[in-house]
Amino acid sequence: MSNEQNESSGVFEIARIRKLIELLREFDLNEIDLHDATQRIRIKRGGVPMVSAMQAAGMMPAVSAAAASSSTVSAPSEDDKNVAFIKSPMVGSFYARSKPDQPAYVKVGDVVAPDTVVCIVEAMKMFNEIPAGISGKIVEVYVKDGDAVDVNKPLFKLAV
Amino acid sequence: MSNEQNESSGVFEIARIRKLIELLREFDLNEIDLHDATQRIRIKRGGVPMVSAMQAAGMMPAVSAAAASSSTVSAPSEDDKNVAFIKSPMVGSFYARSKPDQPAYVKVGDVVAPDTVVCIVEAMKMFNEIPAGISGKIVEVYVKDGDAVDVNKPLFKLAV
Amino acid sequence: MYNRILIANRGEIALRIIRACREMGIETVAIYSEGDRGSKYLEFADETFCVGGFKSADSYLRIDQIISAAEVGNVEAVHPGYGFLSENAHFNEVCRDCNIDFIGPTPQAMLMLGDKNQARALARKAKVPVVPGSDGLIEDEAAAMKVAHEIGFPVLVKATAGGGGRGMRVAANDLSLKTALQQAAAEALAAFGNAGVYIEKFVEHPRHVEVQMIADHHGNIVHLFERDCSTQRRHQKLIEESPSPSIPKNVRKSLCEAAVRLIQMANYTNAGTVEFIVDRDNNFYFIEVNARIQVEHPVTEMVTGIDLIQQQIRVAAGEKLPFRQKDIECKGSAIECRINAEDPAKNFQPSPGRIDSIFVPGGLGVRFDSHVHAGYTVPPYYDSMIGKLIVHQPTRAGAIRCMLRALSELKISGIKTTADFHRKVLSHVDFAEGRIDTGWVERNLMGKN
Amino acid sequence: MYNRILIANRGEIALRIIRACREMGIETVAIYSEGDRGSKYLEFADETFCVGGFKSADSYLRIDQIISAAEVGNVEAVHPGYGFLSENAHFNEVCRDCNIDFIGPTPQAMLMLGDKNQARALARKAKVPVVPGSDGLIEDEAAAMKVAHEIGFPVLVKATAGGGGRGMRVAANDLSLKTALQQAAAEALAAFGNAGVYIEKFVEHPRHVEVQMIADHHGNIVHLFERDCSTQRRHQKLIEESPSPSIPKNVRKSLCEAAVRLIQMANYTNAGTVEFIVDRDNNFYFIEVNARIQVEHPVTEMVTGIDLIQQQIRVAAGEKLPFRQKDIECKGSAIECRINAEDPAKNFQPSPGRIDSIFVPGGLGVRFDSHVHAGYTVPPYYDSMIGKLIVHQPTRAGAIRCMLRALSELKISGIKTTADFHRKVLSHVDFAEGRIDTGWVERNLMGKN
Repeated sequence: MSNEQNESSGVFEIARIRKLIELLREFDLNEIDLHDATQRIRIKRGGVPMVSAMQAAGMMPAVSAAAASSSTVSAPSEDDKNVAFIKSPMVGSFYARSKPDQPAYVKVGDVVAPDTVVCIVEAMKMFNEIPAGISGKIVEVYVKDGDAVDVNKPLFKLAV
Repeated sequence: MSNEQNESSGVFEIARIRKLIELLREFDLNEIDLHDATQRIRIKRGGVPMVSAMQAAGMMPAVSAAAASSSTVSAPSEDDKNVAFIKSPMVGSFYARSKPDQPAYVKVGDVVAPDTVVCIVEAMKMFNEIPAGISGKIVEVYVKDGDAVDVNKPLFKLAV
Repeated sequence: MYNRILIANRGEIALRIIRACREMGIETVAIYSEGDRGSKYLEFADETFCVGGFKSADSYLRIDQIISAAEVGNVEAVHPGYGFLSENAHFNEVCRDCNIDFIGPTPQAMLMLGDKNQARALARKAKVPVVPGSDGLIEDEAAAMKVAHEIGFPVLVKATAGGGGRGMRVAANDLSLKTALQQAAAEALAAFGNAGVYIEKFVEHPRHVEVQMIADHHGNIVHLFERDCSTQRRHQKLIEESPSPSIPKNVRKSLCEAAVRLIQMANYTNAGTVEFIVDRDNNFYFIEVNARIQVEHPVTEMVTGIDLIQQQIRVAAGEKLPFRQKDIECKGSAIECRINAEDPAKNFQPSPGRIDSIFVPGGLGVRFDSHVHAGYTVPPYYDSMIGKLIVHQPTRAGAIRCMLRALSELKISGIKTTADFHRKVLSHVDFAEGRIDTGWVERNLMGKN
Repeated sequence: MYNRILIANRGEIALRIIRACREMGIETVAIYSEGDRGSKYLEFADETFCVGGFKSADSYLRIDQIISAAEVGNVEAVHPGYGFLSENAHFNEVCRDCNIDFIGPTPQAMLMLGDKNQARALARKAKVPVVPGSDGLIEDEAAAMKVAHEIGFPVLVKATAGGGGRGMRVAANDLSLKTALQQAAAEALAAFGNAGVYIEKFVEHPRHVEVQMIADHHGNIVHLFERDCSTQRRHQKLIEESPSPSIPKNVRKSLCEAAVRLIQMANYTNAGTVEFIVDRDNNFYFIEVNARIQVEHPVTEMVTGIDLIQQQIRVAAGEKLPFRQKDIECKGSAIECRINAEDPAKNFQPSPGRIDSIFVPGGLGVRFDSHVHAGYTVPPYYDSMIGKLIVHQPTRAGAIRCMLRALSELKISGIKTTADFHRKVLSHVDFAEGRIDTGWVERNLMGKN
């Protein structure tokens, strides 16, 4: 035991810790936990276990705007700097168009500005026009007319 | 597992950790958790709960000799190749000497051979002479006359 | 009977209601905040909606979002649980306006009983003893003095809109009364936006005894006996039990009868609790009605064998109570300990965080109502209660021993809890002998951890 | 009363006994094998001794080590639980020779009832119906034929030392009887070191109904009503309940009375179970006595409110039973599901390993008796049962709904369990209508997972 202790006196060695963290990140791990009789290095990510993809989304800064009446836009994420999401600011029913006989406000390929209305969310008999809140190009629509949406539900994927 | 550890030079070796993580990835595991008596390497993906230190101890190779009638000798552990332990083969009361007025069978500093009687464990009114089961030099005695001992309780520490 | 219910709450009571619904074959819609997103108990609901951000004000108190979820989720009724919007008459009304049943009393009954002065007046009408005091709000200092001298010091200054001890002050003489009036009014204004205060006789060393009531829409009113909630810290209940260990049979009888009279007088329906304080001579005084299910309802369930949440739902759906008063028996003794994520060593400061490991007690007569598990993270945004440990045994002595055993098994690592603190209380001779009043914990255990 | 007891068992029953002792103020000494070293439940004992290696034969069956632990641990009594040494008359005797009480019947009663032929003879003496068959061992094939033709095919060939279906064969005619005799004898010799076999009438589609008995050393014998354990797979009980859903009142009455007569005739003391099979015409036949506490004892505890383990200890210590037959009530309906670490999809092969996460069901009327927790590793060396999920509700229909709800909450990851399999059984109309016999599972569910 004593030998071991003397050998690895370097739990505080930054270079190694950096390497470990890089591994954690590179392989998308939650935890690395190393110990011997007297020493321990433990590196964790993500306070909340049982994390679902949804939850991850929930942790994004955007949610602070959850109760706002304008759409919430997720900060461009680490892995893909050119993507953003338009999320529902409220619980309700999604509608892509103002009236059944009207065309959709936006479709894939359209370029939107922050004040472009992208859809309607109906809640308590009220039709709330949802602005994009960010500039970009619609690359994907996640919901269909009449779908139930809740707070921070991703509605559109944008290339920004 | 013990081989893996014997080859290694400490749990903090980055190269090995990377190999382990690659295995984790390759076989889509949730966790790799390696430990012996004193060391541990644990790598996780996804929320996974704890393993108690006691359970870790329960995994030690030495215990497989649990029910042997001669004393069990723990495999020298990787961190200190020069140490072995004489453990109790049975439940009972420990006695260092044959009779109260006799000297102890062995004391710190004594050199013992496998067949050297090192103590008595009394069980069901019977006095069982316990042989060392290994050659070495007594460096520590863990129990006193009359102490209750159970299976695989370390009695003596040996330098081998 | 309903096909689908929305649960406007979180944590253990949300899970409690989901359980009742599943056993009744009713689908559930759960709501959650960003702070509870991904919580395990939500998986037990049939549908879930995120209603907003981490703070209660942004989610569990957002009437608009919750009603939207009820409409989109296509439910027929809403169960409010306790806390949050459970005693919000406006929410109650909005639900009904949207043709969604509110599982609880009418908004009218809620409003009337929610106002302490109206409640007192009603109690008088129902011949239910109330603590002597000012009838209605105190206009000015002079009026306060007059009342205080009539009923005699010490007196209690209370906010008409108050609760949980906030906006409450004790005064032992003219001088302290002056300050008490100002402080209480200021605190009440800040906390409830209503500075109205009233005065009542301060009962020393009171016990807190409450009666569980349930009434249907067909005129049937039944009491399910009492709960003793005298073990409190700063007016927060820590331990509840049924039956009460300290009131004589005859007092118990008149206590329950008084509760029935009051509920009848109020045209109250669904489950509710009539709270009393009992002084050292076993005189009891009406305090207030909690117009909702309470945290401590399980102890009543254990001794009566009646599922209160299921009965709430049946009553709201218009069914008749399946039992009469004579059918209700109080069998054995039940105790509940509230397990809070708090650190008793640090004056009970909240201890949110990840539960690394938990061992859940089991065995005969043990019930643990909780939504937590190993790996669960207690969010810092809400109430610190993470579970309720309940035991039921033939005798009270047996219940105490069983609770001590169960508490010693409840090993939680990662956060601090009140489990060990409960062991101190339960192993104290005063608890064994039923000598606990609402000030006992402060007098005997505080600053001694 | 004892001050200190050794528990000669492991897992959930060891924990169950620790719980009873703690509530009685009795210290416990737990033993463990290397396979259970470090298990959480051992922390709840006052002292622990490792008695040997991973295999049962090297540890939990090592009488010498266990007695040494009892002596070094300075206990006054040993509780054997079920399985392992619980019905080992020799161990029973050795304990008493060492002046350590064995919490169970006398070695004499154990030996007599342990031998199926003596037990049958005793039953006859007590006017308890037995399955018609050979009185005593079969000498040779010719004798077997003679008996078979007297009682009529189909017949059952059983090992006198057998149990759990081992050393058991059905024969429909002379030819199959020949092979059955050879196979049963061979299997019995291998399994129990005793080739003795006997023959009895094969009752088709039998239900398994057993009566829980307890008797003190003062001549008081009380039955705690019956348990229906008809839901079996290969003679292994899966689900047990009380009361039985399928026997009429009068049959139930005579069944319980027959059990009392037998226990009296055997001078049996402490807890025991008299097992019967019931045919389609509600004729019941005595099968055997289990001279120990049983896995399924909790369902009886739920409906009677009596702690059987505590009563076992009191009786062993010489106390009188605190109740008479007339005091025993069977209230409501209780069901137990055995949760095994097995994979129903792979013909129930054992699924040992680490439990990564577990959600423990709770709520009104739910009891989970288990020693496992998130992070616990199910060892491969012992029985695969990791816990018992028990529910108690006013009605059987309510109990079934409650069990289905609780099973759906019991989420265990890391190993496979039988939880979902139980849901299939409990949601089947035959179970709801009490039409389960001991062959039902094989006929209806096997090969359908």
